[in-house]
Amino acid sequence: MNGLVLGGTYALLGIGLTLIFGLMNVVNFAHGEFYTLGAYAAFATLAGLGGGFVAAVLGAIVCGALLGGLTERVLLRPLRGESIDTTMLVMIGVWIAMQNAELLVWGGVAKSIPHPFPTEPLVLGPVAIAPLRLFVMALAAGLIAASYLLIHRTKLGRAMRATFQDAETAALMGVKIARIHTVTFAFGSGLAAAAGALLGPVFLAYPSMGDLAALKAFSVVILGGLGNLPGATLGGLLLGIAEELGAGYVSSGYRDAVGFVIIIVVLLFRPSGLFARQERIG
Amino acid sequence: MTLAVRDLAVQFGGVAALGGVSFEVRPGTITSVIGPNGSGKTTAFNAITGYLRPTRGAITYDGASLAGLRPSAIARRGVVRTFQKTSVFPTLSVADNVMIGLHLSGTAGVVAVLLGRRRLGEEERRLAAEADALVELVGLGHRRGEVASGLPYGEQRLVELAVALAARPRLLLLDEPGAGMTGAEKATVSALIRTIRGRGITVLLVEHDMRMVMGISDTVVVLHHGRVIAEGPPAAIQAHPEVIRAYLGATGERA
Amino acid sequence: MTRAARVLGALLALTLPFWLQNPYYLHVVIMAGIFGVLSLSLNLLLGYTGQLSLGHAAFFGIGAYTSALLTLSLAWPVWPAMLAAVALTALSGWIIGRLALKLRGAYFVLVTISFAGVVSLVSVNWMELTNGPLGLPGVPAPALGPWSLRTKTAYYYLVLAAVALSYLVCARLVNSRIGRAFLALRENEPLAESVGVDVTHYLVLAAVVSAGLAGLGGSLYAHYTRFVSPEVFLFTYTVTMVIMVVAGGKGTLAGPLVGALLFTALPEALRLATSWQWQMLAYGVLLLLLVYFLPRGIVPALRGLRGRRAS
Amino acid sequence: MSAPDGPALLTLEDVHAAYGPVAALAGLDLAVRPGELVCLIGANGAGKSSTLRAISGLLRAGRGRIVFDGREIGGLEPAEILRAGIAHCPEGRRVFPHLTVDENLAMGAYVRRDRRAVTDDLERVCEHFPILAERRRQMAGTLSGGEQQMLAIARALMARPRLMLFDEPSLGLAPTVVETTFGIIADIRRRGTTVLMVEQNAYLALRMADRGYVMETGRIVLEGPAAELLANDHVRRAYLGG
Amino acid sequence: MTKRWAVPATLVAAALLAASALVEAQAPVKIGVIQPLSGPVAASGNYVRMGAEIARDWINARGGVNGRKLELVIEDNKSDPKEAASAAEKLIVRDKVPAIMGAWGSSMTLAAMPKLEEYGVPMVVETSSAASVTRRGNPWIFRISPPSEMEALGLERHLDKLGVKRADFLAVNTDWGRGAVGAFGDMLKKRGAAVGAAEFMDQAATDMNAQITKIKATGGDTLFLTTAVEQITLVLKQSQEQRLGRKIVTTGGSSSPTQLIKQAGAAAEGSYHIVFFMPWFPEAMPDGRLAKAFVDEWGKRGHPFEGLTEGFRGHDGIATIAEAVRVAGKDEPKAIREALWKVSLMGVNGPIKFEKDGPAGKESGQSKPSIFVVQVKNGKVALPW
Repeated sequence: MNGLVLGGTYALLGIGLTLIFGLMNVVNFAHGEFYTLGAYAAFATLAGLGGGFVAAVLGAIVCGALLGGLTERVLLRPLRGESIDTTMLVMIGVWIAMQNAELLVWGGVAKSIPHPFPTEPLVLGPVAIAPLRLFVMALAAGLIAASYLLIHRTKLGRAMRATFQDAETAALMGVKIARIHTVTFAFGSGLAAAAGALLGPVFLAYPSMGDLAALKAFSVVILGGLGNLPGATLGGLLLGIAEELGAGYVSSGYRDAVGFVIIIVVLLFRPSGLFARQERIG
Repeated sequence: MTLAVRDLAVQFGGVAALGGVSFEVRPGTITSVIGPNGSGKTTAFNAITGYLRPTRGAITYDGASLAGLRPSAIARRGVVRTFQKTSVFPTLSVADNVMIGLHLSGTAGVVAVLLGRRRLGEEERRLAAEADALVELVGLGHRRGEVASGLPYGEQRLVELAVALAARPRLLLLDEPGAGMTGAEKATVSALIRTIRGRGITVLLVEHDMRMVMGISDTVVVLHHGRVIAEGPPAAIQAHPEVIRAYLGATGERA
Repeated sequence: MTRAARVLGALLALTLPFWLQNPYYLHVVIMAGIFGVLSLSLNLLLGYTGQLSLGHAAFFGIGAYTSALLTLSLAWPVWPAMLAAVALTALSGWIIGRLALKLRGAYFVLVTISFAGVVSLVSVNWMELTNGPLGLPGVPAPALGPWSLRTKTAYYYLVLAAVALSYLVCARLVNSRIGRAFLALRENEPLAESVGVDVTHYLVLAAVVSAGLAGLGGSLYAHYTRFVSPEVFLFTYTVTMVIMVVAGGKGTLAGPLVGALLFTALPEALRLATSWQWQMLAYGVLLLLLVYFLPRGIVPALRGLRGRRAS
Repeated sequence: MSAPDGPALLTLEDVHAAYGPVAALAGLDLAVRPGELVCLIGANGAGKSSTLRAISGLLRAGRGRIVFDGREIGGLEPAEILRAGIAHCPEGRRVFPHLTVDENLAMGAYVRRDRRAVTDDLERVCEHFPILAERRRQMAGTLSGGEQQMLAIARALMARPRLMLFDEPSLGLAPTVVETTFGIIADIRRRGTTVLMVEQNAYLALRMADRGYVMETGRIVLEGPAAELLANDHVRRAYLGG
Repeated sequence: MTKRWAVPATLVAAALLAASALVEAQAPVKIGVIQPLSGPVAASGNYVRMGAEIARDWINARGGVNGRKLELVIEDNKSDPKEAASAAEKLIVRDKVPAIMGAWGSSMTLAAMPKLEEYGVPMVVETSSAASVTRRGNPWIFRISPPSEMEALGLERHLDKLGVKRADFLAVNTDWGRGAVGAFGDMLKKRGAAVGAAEFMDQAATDMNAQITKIKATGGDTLFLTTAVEQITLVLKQSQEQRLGRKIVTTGGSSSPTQLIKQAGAAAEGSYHIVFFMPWFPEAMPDGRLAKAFVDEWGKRGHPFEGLTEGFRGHDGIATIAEAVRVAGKDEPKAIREALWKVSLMGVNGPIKFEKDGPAGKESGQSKPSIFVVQVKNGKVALPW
């Protein structure tokens, strides 16, 4: 059950990253920082402005998307066409700068994000779950569904998919590729921020919280296959559950090894991801 | 018999790119494969040189099967190719491009390199001289030190040819060597191909320019929709009704 | 570089301890040297074969732990332990190479990250072997006959020799037929294969040498700081190496050394220049600016500048 | 079929373009008059596709002028050129494989704002291409080569262009499908859309075109009425296998 | 220079020398501080820094040490041992500090220690709990924080009141967590209590449900919890969600019950905490007036109340070094080390006086701090008995 709560947020992180990674071929090391940003934005909304939880998540998404879009527009767009290492280095720079800026603004003390739910767990037969976690799960599911709708049912989503499949032809259709890149980056960052806003109240918000989250996101992307949305969703859930089981049955110290081992095994034996269609050779 | 292709078939997904092709290349000849774009010529090249695994069929060279070998292993047996899309080592100089082509001529191993053995220097000098000769052969002596990707299209194709020749092929597969060249450049390439054959290298050629094909080939193989529809000397091919139909199209035939 | 500049540089390197009276600066230079070895090692893979390994901290850490464990638990002398560290990391490089080098680009990157992650977790959790998070204190300093190389000056020369050796290994490889094969794989893999370059063989070779050098760096680090803990596997070490290589200029021999010197000195300079709150932030921003203005690195940019002036 | 007279709809004057340092177009001159069907032939690598890419804005022209309908379009973004009325049906069809047929068609109308008219056009196009009408919810990647070609053409039509660029419409298609495709192109032209076509099957192309251009290494080496080119010795030898 | 000018020049030079000597006397006494100010444990490091600054300001307000002002040179070790060593090197060699306080975590302290020996500069260790810090034979180490064994002994006298029959452990997987599990386990076994599961968690882990599930299965009555306050919050919350139903005792003194009440809410109810400072009841501390003054000053500066349980160490560490400088009469490393053996002062925690620990001839100093237990009752921190 906890696996599902984690898995849902992993999926959000993964969807965001897989879009950015798949479309722009940018190894986005700063992805975790947008997650952190989301958690702090939620903290600011809930503790500072006294808004509701849903408002906090929305606020986080807006913050993440704005800063993500800005990052792409200002830092990545001029470097288009440079090698993957160069853009990666830029994202490393963003990662370091953002994390330390967060430290500067919020201090190193972990913030507990207040939430309006009772802490007493709900007991449904053999399963006990905190209402907050239930709510987080529902909201994550809702956001995943919303992402699907955006990607599959809107003109913008169609243009994103078209660009993903064949950027040049999409340009021929009049799609402004640079703008799609900005929007995709903003969208992916917004989702990461949403994940942060959702998990923040379950756990805590602190400046280095994004590092582990970024790693999980990468695992999810690999598990699902690059640019594969359903893959990222399933991959996220699977990773959440696998970690829960791995920690329960193997050793809690190796909990985070589960993700790594999954990456290695999947890449060595099924490089296109667990759920990817077999790609055409040649 | 140098190269023998038997019932070669390649499928991409559900689409058959090659549907059972057989042909042979005799030693010391220039054999051309022609056919409209998309008829499977490059696919055949890729299958022969190990870049893709055929769905079925046999490829033998000098009596030994090439099936399942990596491209580098096939090159080591003397079967070397060029690519349809210009393919050089882009940021390296022309001379360095050719030096890489000479890879198999070098013998230096890790230990020798790390210890800096004296004979290495000699080998390097020998290879450099060989590279120079090849650069001259394709007529790029004046471009020796320039970065390959900065050369005009036609000259890049010549670099490619020099790189392939450096690998000391016994069978050279050329994929559209004349593409994108001016008439004069094409004539140079044609002459070069003849020179190459003169050195005892068998040539298998894919080319669109009919003048070039008809001018230098000993044998022409015509592919259409993944099948061989004709094979023979140029004159016979030009008169072949099915070839004319394939080239001029069904509409043309009826008109 | 002209011959005179080279001789001058070598002279400066050889006499540096006499100029730098302050051992703190010497310490910075020694760390730069250790990272120079690491950057040269990473550059072999990243700059010459075009394969980005983000698991390089694993080789660094394995080298450090091998050296520390052999000298502490089995009481080996330092020099054989150092050799063993190089050998063991080279072996792990071979294994990773065999397994992972059929993957390319982002996929290879992620496998190497994961490999480093697993090794790091093992170092924390395998208490019996590694003493877990407590680390291994008291790693001995190397000795040359009766003389212990404990002093900074002595260790400086040891590191300098290691840098020179690594540089020599890289230079010889790169300027040979083997280096050309590396380059060929980076530039155009199908074409390289078509002229007989065996992809697997050369990529694995690059991985082995690169890992071995990283192991050397790890061993040097262990005997210098004389304390090894699981933090050596931190991802930040890999990130630091990547920054040094890419910012210095990947695919050049001098680039990684320039990068190592600059990015070891930079955090220390920031320590002096500004209060701790701003140090890392400034570091991130400076890195961004550097990449933004010199996306191909410092050494290629300098070369371009000189080329333009010459023409 | 005779070429209508009048001022040119599209003119290229001394156009140069390059991929990095490699020149693709080296002083190209070309004109297409309204209502014409012009074909551009030449060997692989001669720069035919680059010409179309320069017109539709995918390849930035370094020098020279590209004028469409009296307006300089060189240097504009592809989206603006499309809005000006030039649609480009690319080589190898390039349908979006993981988009449905409907979505592919919708992409064709991406720059259009008139939603109602787009819906109407969608219906009209489907009437025109009954094969597509049957497969509207199917992923484009699962269509056969011929069906993909129909889709690519239909998609380009969704932009309501005044000039259509076709790049190798016969590439890799079975002869009967080539015939159908060319029939459709002729039909498009009959309905008043001007066509500039690049085609390797020079014979077929010249037979249906009004005028033709022959390209070599980035410039025009020969031009004239299609019938004349068909009879030209140089053309016959180089491109017609005769 | 002609002869005519020689005399005045000499005079001027002498005057300059004298002036500089005067300035020298007025130059501040520098004390190096190495703390984790960024990275995962940045919060704690910053609290210690704040405490250290209070000590500095108080001492300077009283006229400094030996008539000279105290100056802190603060370095960030980024929660990384390598950085701790680098910072020590920089402080000693560049800033020429005669003494250091640091470096919070044991792995950071251990990494910095060889530098102290190399250059001969004493360090007062304010937080690190690993036994090895004072057992390594480094004569430049003086520790005012309790190692885990000492802490366990401190709890021993409360054991009956706590009523521990069967205990489980959940600790952060660091030297500190591992050390605490060993020390408290030994103490409990000695006192005849059973020890069940010992589970560890990664420093950055946020989800401890798996560990809690395992612990739930052992059927013990008490859970000893050793980690930073962030993780304690999470464990408390998750234990409540899983209805663990144990007495929870946190060790290490970093737990800051106030923060726990704020962040974990009802989940913190009933939990016990070993602390070395009770800012809720300063009057109950050995020096009630000093403790009260410290709490007030802390509040006046707007520092968060929950930081006090860490921050006091910064004060005590700096106060100890300042006292040593006073006793030594000069700010020279060797003299300060000798003086550290002689100091006896009252800190916020209680009396500070060093005893010898470690191998003979190369002993480190270890003070024996006061240890307290508090409990969360009705959403407030209270004395349990």
